[in-house]
Amino acid sequence: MSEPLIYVLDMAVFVGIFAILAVSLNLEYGFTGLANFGKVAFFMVGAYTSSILANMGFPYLACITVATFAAGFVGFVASLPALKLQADYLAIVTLAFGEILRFIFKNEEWIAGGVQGITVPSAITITGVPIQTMMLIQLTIVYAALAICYFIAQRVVNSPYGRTIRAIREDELAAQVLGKDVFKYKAQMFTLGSAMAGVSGSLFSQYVRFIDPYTFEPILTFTVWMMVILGGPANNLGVILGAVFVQALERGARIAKDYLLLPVDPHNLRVMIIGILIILILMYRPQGLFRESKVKTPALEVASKWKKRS
Amino acid sequence: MNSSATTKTTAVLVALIIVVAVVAGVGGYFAGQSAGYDAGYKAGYDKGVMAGGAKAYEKGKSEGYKAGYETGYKEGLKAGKPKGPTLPDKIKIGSLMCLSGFLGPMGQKIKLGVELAVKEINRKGGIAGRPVELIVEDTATDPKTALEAFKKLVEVDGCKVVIGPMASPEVMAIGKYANERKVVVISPTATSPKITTEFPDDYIFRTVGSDALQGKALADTALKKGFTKIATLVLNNPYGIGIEEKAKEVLGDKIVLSIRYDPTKMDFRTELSQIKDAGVEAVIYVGWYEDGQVMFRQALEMGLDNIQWIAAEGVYGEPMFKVADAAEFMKRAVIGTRPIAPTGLITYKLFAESFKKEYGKAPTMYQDTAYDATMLAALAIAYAGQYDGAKIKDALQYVSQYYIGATGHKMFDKNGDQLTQFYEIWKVEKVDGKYKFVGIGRWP
Amino acid sequence: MKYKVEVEKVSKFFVNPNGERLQVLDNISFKVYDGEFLCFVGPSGCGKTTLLRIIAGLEKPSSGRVRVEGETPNPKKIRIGFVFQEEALFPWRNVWDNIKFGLEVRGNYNPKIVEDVVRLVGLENFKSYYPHQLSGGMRKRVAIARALAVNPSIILMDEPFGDLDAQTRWIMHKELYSIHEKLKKTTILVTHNVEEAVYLADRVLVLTRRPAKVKKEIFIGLERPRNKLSSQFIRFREEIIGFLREEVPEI
Amino acid sequence: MVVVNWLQVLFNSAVTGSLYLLAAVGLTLTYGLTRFPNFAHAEFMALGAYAGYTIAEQLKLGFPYSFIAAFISSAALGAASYLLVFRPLTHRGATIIHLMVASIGLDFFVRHLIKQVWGGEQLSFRMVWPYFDVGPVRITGLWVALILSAIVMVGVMHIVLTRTRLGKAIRASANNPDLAMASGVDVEKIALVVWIVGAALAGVGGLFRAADTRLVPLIGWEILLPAFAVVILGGIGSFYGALIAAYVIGLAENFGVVFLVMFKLSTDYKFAIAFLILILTLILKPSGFGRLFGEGGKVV
Repeated sequence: MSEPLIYVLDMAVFVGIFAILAVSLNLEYGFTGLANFGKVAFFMVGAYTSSILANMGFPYLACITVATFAAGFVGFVASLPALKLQADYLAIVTLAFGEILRFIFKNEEWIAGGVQGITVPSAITITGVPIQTMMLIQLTIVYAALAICYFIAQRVVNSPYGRTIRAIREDELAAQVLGKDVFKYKAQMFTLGSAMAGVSGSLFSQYVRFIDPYTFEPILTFTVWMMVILGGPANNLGVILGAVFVQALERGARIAKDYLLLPVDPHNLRVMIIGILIILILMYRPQGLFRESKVKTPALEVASKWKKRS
Repeated sequence: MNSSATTKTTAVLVALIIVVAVVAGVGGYFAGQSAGYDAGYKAGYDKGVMAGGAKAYEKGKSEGYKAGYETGYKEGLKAGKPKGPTLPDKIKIGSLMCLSGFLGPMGQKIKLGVELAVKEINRKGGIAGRPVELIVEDTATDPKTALEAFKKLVEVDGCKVVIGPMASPEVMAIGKYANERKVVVISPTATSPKITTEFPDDYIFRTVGSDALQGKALADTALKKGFTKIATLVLNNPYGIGIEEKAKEVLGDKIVLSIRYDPTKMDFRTELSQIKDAGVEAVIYVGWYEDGQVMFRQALEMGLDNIQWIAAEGVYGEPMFKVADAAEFMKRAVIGTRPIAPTGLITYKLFAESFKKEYGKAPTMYQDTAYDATMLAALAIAYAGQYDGAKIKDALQYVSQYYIGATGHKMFDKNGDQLTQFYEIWKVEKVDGKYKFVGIGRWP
Repeated sequence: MKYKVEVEKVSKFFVNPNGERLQVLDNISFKVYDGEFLCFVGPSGCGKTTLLRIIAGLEKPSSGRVRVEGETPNPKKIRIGFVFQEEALFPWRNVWDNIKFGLEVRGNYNPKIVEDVVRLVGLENFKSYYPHQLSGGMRKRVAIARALAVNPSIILMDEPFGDLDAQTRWIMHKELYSIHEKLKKTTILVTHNVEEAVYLADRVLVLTRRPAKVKKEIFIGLERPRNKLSSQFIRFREEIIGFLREEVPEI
Repeated sequence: MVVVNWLQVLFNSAVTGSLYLLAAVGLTLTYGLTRFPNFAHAEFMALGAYAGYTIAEQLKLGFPYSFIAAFISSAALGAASYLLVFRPLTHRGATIIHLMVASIGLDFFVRHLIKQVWGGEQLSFRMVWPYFDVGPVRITGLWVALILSAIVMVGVMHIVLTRTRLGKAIRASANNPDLAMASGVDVEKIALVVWIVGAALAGVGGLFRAADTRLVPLIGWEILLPAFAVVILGGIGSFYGALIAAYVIGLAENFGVVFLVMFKLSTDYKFAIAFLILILTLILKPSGFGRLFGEGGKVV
């Protein structure tokens, strides 16, 4: 029998996985102003690391932990040369970096099956449980991870540290003059963002249970960018809603096409709408559908004073 | 007696015999088909040979066969007797196709094969009187999207049978979920041997042979021709690599140069120069129309038509002739293999006619396997008598033993793979200014 | 006395990466006399450069208005000599060709004009050199010559000597002083080097932190050429630094 | 032992390089002028290719006409992109990142519009080009046409850039828009001209790519990153830098294939060669050839 509920749960899982990516990109772009166009690379590192370990028989917690650190490490290493570059160069370099990494996973069969992809054994197998229950377990794991990432992101951006990275975003030179080691802050945010992408990748591989290089094309990065731009950069809740919106639009188009007769292919239409929407939002409401969240800390007063003075 | 009279008599005879012979379910289909064949044969033989016209005999045979085939389907589909819970009023069949992304161009074509089958089924009155509704979803040539689309078909639309997905990685991605949710998946194109090892004995079927077989067919063809210095030139994807690995296994150190290429790169000049300079006698080539057209044209331009090319089925089909240079190159230098039915191809001819009538053009690669997959699904539903994944799966195993489709016998082994797969060895000829494919042998 | 430049209630907003409006200039008004040498000093990143670009017509103010010789500034119509902070020469053009570019664009190239400015900045022997063959100080001379060649109504300089070593900067200060004495062009110079401002300017405007306002106006009533070591000079310098320190305590 | 016909590889490199040059010229000029990498440039190529296809194959008017169609349609798209999307965004104070993201949005829109109009199926030109041997080198008419087009384009651009006031203004604006503006150049007008010319050349490049291979909606996107590699290596905004870089990358890719095959690696890595050059240039020498050769006083 059909179970629309499962489909909704499935969507919720994907929203969760993408929301983590969106939050991580938000840390990099929204708060620190880094144009990472290679987000998918770190997602991919997380997914592959986790899958390889799972195939070697490691428990899931170990997989996701190592995946997180692996993606964070790759992010850190990549950030060392990349972050010295200006925004447009950084974008192109990260995009090319993601593609090179994908080529390696694609062509080196010994790593993880090359073009054949790699299946991922399920970490949690409970026999005799209905699929709905399994879905709920998956959902719980994903949303627990999202909650942790969200919590970390909120803590980071609402701390004095977060104030500094926003200052870097606003005016790198001024921050530098104030004695902040801009590069160090950027590298830390990039590493943190990459590690979160690794978490997301690990969850993804465990949920889909099969990954191959074709999953990690640059389009995935741009999907996450759309979530951030639509949701409102520098607003963690906003970008999560952005993730909901983009996923809902994608699945909505799939279902709508069975009921509507359009002269246009709904898939084309969906992407065209997103394209136009991005341009319109950047033109008329560049703060996104949701504004930048205000700093919320005990040091709020100090911060707002500082803001006013600057 | 003239031949048209013979034909008429035959048809009447066939119809009579079928009405008598039809039993329920697939029995009806099978009986109808064989009865038609017998009737045609008999009538043709009796009347035609007696009248001394071998032509009339041939015609009678084919007419009779056609009539039997038609009626067999009709009866087979109609006779699905509801057992236990009845079939729903509308039977939904899902289909996952790569309508966009890398395989998008191919998916757009293959979809037509599925749609043709559904149209025919509905024209014949649907499955046990119930119309079939086809729901096609785009997978964007991406495993993640395929899984998402598959879930939509299963959970929102409630499909228990899904035709597709096309690419092997997509099948790999949805396999586990299909088994969990007991949904029958019949892929018309996924050829990776990994599917067999990953999903044995379950809900994953395919109407196309595994690459392992064709790799062997290609390698044997090269051996038979006595080549000792061979290059492989394959798509860098599961299809190309699956065949390449098998061919390497068979040919060993006779392979002196191996090139895997990215089909989106499309600038193959230097790869081809390499092959030219390596001085090989033959090239084992695995590609699709999309890159094959370009590859063959550039190969002709580079003057590689003086060595033997042995190609897999990916480049078998009329679209290859759209590019004049590619067609000319194929005529000069290419032979190849492709999966065929072991007993001749009148069913294919019938399929091709129907296809041409519907779309105004000749069918191309995998549209036939897609058609067969859909027909098999419909017959299995009819035979199962209820819309239930597990029942349909068992029914599918059973009906496949009797089904002769556009691509011949489609018997599944216990893994859901083709039990027997024969390959035709083809070449290209130019007749009256038109290129066409000609069979020159068979494997095994 | 005639005003060469009038800046009235100019404010400027930018949109930051998140679409938030970022105010850099807050209601700035001042006037510049013909032939005056005016300096802006202010904390880094306070918007000095933006202000200069608005006066040059390279950017538009969000509100308020600017008049140069009574007209809205537009580099196509009003000739403006702009000396950029970073090195701004076309690398494929030699000294001569770089200097003549502005004239070429306006279609009134005259070798004599170029010859004059080349002599003025002392580059007679380097006419056919390419920028990469010149020292930093000489490149600045080319940039100044290029700005002067179009016979501009005003000269705008954006921290022109920031990237020079102390000694070369010294020399350039003297050069600039003598050029100004000779031509009496209205000049606006942006700097964060207080000494530079006191040495060159008739008047110094101290700007606040972002969003920038005019904090203080100081007339430098010293005789020229000025002695950087005289006690009055140092007093002016310390006074301005004192104002700046109020803005940026870290100084 | 692998035997290599190096002359052929050299010639192949010239073909690849010429294609990359056509694709990258507009990209580098618009990048220099409007100061952001325009990802929608991919669709300038795609639209030119599809427009050319319609003229040559559906209306059967022949290749020269499709050449013109590609030129005009892409030019129109370039003008529209600049006037309707990027200029308004710039006026509203959009950042580089905003402009990049907007260009991706535009890219998505145009690509799917193309897909809607012409369908996703692969299309191919039916033209047959003559081929012949010159010594050990195999040459075809199309490749000659491609290389000739690139040479003619370079010649015309060179004369325009060095002899005309417009050209000098273009070159100056692409190198340093602020300086050009302060010198009295109407940079916005120049920008419009550059967007039109750059897009038109990309359209011609796309047409050649389509005629040489085949047509799919992704045709432009496939060579966008190599084109970026050309732009970066050549120095942003530098026509002459791009000229050198295009052939350098053409050489690197084609010779790279030879070595990849020798070392039994997938020729898939061919793309990675261009990307690697791109990354190394940005990290080691962000000004690219523009500065490298600019120090000789000639290039940029």
